Amino acid sequence: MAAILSALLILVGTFFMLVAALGVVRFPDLYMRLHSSTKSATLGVGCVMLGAAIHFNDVGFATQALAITLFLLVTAPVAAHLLGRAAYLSGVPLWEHTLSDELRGRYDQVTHDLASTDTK
Amino acid sequence: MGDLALAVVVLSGFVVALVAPTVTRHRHNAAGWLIALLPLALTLYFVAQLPRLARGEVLTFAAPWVAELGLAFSLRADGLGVLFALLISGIGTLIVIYAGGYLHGNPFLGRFYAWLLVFMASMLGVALADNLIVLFVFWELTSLSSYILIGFEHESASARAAALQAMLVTGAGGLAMLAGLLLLGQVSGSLELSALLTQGDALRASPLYPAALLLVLLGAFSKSAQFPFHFWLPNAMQAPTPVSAYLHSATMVKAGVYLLARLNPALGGTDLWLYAVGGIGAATMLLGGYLALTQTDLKRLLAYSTVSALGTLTMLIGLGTSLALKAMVVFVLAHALYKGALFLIAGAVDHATGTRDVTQLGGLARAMPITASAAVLAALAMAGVPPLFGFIAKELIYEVGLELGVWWISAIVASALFTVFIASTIALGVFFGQTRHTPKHAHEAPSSLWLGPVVLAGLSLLIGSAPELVSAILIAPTVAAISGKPVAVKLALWHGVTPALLLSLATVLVGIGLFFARDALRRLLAPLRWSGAEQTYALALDGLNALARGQTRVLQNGYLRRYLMTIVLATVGLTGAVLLNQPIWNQLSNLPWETIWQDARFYELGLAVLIVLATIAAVVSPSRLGAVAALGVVGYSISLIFLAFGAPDLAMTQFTIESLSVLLFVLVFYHLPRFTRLSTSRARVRDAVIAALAGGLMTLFVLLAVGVQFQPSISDYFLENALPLAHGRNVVNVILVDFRGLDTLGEITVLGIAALGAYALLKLRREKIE
Amino acid sequence: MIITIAFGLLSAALFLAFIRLARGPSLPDRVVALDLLASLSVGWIALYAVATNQPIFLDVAIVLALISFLGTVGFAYFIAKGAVPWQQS
Amino acid sequence: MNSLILQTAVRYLLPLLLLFSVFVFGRGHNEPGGGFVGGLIAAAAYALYAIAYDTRAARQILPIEPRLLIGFGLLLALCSGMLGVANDRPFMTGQWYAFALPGWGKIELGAPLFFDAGVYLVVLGVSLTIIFALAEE
Repeated sequence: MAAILSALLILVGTFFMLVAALGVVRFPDLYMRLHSSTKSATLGVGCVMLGAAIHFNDVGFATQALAITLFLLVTAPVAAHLLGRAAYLSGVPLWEHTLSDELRGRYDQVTHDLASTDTK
Repeated sequence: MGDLALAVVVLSGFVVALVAPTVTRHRHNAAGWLIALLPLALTLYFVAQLPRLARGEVLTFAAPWVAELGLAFSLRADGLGVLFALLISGIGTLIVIYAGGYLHGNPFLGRFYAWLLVFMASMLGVALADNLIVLFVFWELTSLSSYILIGFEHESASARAAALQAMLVTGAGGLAMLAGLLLLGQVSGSLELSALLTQGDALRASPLYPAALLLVLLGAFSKSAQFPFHFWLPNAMQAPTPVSAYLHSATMVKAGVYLLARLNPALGGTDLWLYAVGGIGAATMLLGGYLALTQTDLKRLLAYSTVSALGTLTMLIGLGTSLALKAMVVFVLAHALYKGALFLIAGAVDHATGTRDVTQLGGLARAMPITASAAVLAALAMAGVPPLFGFIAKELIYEVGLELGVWWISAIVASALFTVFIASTIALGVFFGQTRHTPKHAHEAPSSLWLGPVVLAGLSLLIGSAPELVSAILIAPTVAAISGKPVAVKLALWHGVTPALLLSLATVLVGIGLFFARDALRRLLAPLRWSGAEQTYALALDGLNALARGQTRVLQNGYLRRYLMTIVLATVGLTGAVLLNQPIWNQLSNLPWETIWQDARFYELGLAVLIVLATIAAVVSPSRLGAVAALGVVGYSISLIFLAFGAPDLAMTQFTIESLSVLLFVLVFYHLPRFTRLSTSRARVRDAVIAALAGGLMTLFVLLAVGVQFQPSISDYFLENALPLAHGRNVVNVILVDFRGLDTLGEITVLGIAALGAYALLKLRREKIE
Repeated sequence: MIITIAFGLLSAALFLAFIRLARGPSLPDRVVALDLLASLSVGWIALYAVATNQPIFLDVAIVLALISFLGTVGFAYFIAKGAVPWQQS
Repeated sequence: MNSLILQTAVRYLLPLLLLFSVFVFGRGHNEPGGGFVGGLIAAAAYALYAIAYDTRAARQILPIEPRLLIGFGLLLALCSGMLGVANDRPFMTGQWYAFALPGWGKIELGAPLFFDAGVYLVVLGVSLTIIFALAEE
């Protein structure tokens, strides 16, 4: 029973990783790729880690697997945020068919304050 | 241990040298007389040893140092050694006293004495050394002290140039001699001269003989100013007169002659020895004499005549007959006495009148009676007129010449003619004839300045009239030492009317005749000046400088890329050359290729392909940071491969290093100026080729390394002993920290130094900006 | 059997990420690809640990998970400093 | 970089990383790990802190000057080597002292561990010296 579950989890996890890679390749602009790379890859790794934990069914290694997932959950979003912010501020263009860019004109790079209405 | 006194004698000079500057500072005037006590004591010690030597005894001293290399501080005083030791310490005493007067008031007198004593001690070392290496060390010390003494007036550029020239020529010769001595040591099996001299036949027969002989001759000829290395001696006249008298006529320049005499029993007797040593000696004899004719400066005149005398000595050793060796020993003593005296007189004249130009000097006898009388005596000895000791020496040389044949005798007579001409120039020209106006009014030199010449000239007269005084206790043991077998020596002033006597009479008369026609002679010979050797020396030096400049411009041109390229190319070239003549092809072919393919899992191959693609991306990528990202991929894939081959430690370290280096790259690129011009396509192709070469070599290495089987597999040892000995299951870390701890200690020290270096450079850069 | 399929998918994912890295018009795109590759490596290690039944490898995965963050942050720091205005390469 | 999110993340990550680095170093003798990796992880932690805040702040939380770390590390490594000499054994031979700790059972402390600590400090010192020097402007 446990073997099947862990195998299943590993397969699902790897599948999500593949989806993440596909997303990063297929998406038209940087910001969408960030979504796919962060969320889907972390989910994939999480599943694989869960599968591994079940496969080894040892408390010590289970905590390790859990710790890895936790670390990824903490670091991946922060990294994505930083990257997106830096890219946006340094002028990486959005996809031409973007419907709305709520940040444009509201963030003053010099004073670093974010206004809630359009200041320009 | 042997006679400890011998060692004390040799090393005492160094000890007193340390004290000399302070003594001079406190007792400036009496310093000369005080310090002269040491060489005087040494002379008395050697004189006291003469009876023991006459009985055939030999003094020895040995302090073993590195037995395996055959190195030992061993000294040996036999007839030859003591003769030179007497010359060195005897004349040394007079020179030290003379220097006191000559350099009176000079602020650096203390330093002068120190180096003079260092020279004396090292010269004694050369004369008494038994171990070849000890001889070489002292030999180089004499060159060093001569360099400093020649350049004593360090303000004058010509003195410095002359000192450098002397140092380079004798130093280079010394180096060649070291190679020769080591060869001799190799062939004879021992570095001790006493043992080496018994191996004569083995040495002469060995194939290395010509090479060893030529190398040793290089050293001897450069030190004794033989042709073509003679040019440094006349230039060394820039030195103060006591140095010229002591080093460059009586002792140092005779070191080469001493070495040849010392090695004669072992190396002498072959045709090569005859032609090389005899031939060069004869050539130098003639060249020295000839070049002296046109000189007008008193000291250069004497210097060239010394070159000629050294040539005669070398020729005599080259001839090797027992008569020639006897003549050589007698001439060594005679020459030291009269040449030393003449040099000191030249100094006294220079000191008194302010000029050394022979054409401006004349009629000084009335103003300097004592110096004049010593000069006449010394000049007569030089010309070889009885009853002076110089006459006996010349008679013997004439007999050798007559015995050997017309060519040798005519060469000897010609050089004797030149010598007589020079002697008369000094004695008659300078001290008699009409007095001329000189920059300083001529006055009698102080006592310290005429004591030396008088003693030396007096000795010349004394030994000349009673040769048996020295023949038994000094000359005989020396000749025995040189020829390797006891030789009876009977010297006499009068041999009856012999062809040699008539010849020498004729030479003296013609010589004086030449003197009176000196002006015509100088005009005639002036255009025929020959200074080829010196020009080649100058050319060689300029060539060396040009080479150094060119090489620095090529290798150190400031471009980091160029340094990297040179390093990589050198590595690839050298290792490639070594590898190519190894049987690498069959080593590669019998690698277990099939098994490698079988157990290679597809995802490992995937990683391999990823690495190749990422490398290409890194090379092709236009932006530097894109390349850094691609390198990151390569790093991560390699870490995964480490993991796949069961090295978690390594994988961990590689991952961390990878991230840190990405960070460092980013920080560095942030500071680097924007590269406006990316490298031209030609440069990229060149870099690609170099990179391919280096990569190919590394792959070859890895493949070959895989093939190598370590018989006693070290890893088994570590695996078994990791737990019991080092209490650790992680073998990798145990090795790093315990078994190979010393290596790690070295590595972290290197790391620390590298970090400090980087920190300093970065700090430097920041200061430059502010 | 499952492991082989998983590794197959994972290798494909690695290549796709690499394609983005090679093609990525701007530097941030390449950094995203690199970050994804780091996460995929963590997955790879976990998968390898399961494949060879060596749980010890998970330690390496922890190190990688923590440290790969540093690389991405470093790049972001660089881009944020405005040193590299967006360039269409 | 003055991104608040990064600074808060780093404020929690730093102790975690340091703990992990000491943990990796501590068990280095028996499981994968050791002074070298430990030092690198600690260096990465401080580098992260230096990026999130600035090098001056990072220097404050580091007890001593990175360059001194190199010196201490080398000294520690050397002394642990001299321990062998103290027991008149050749330099660098490992000396092991086993003693029982209440509640933890028998643990063994040995010279190589101090040597490894020396390596840890040197690696940390080296990396931080270079990173801080680079990131100073």
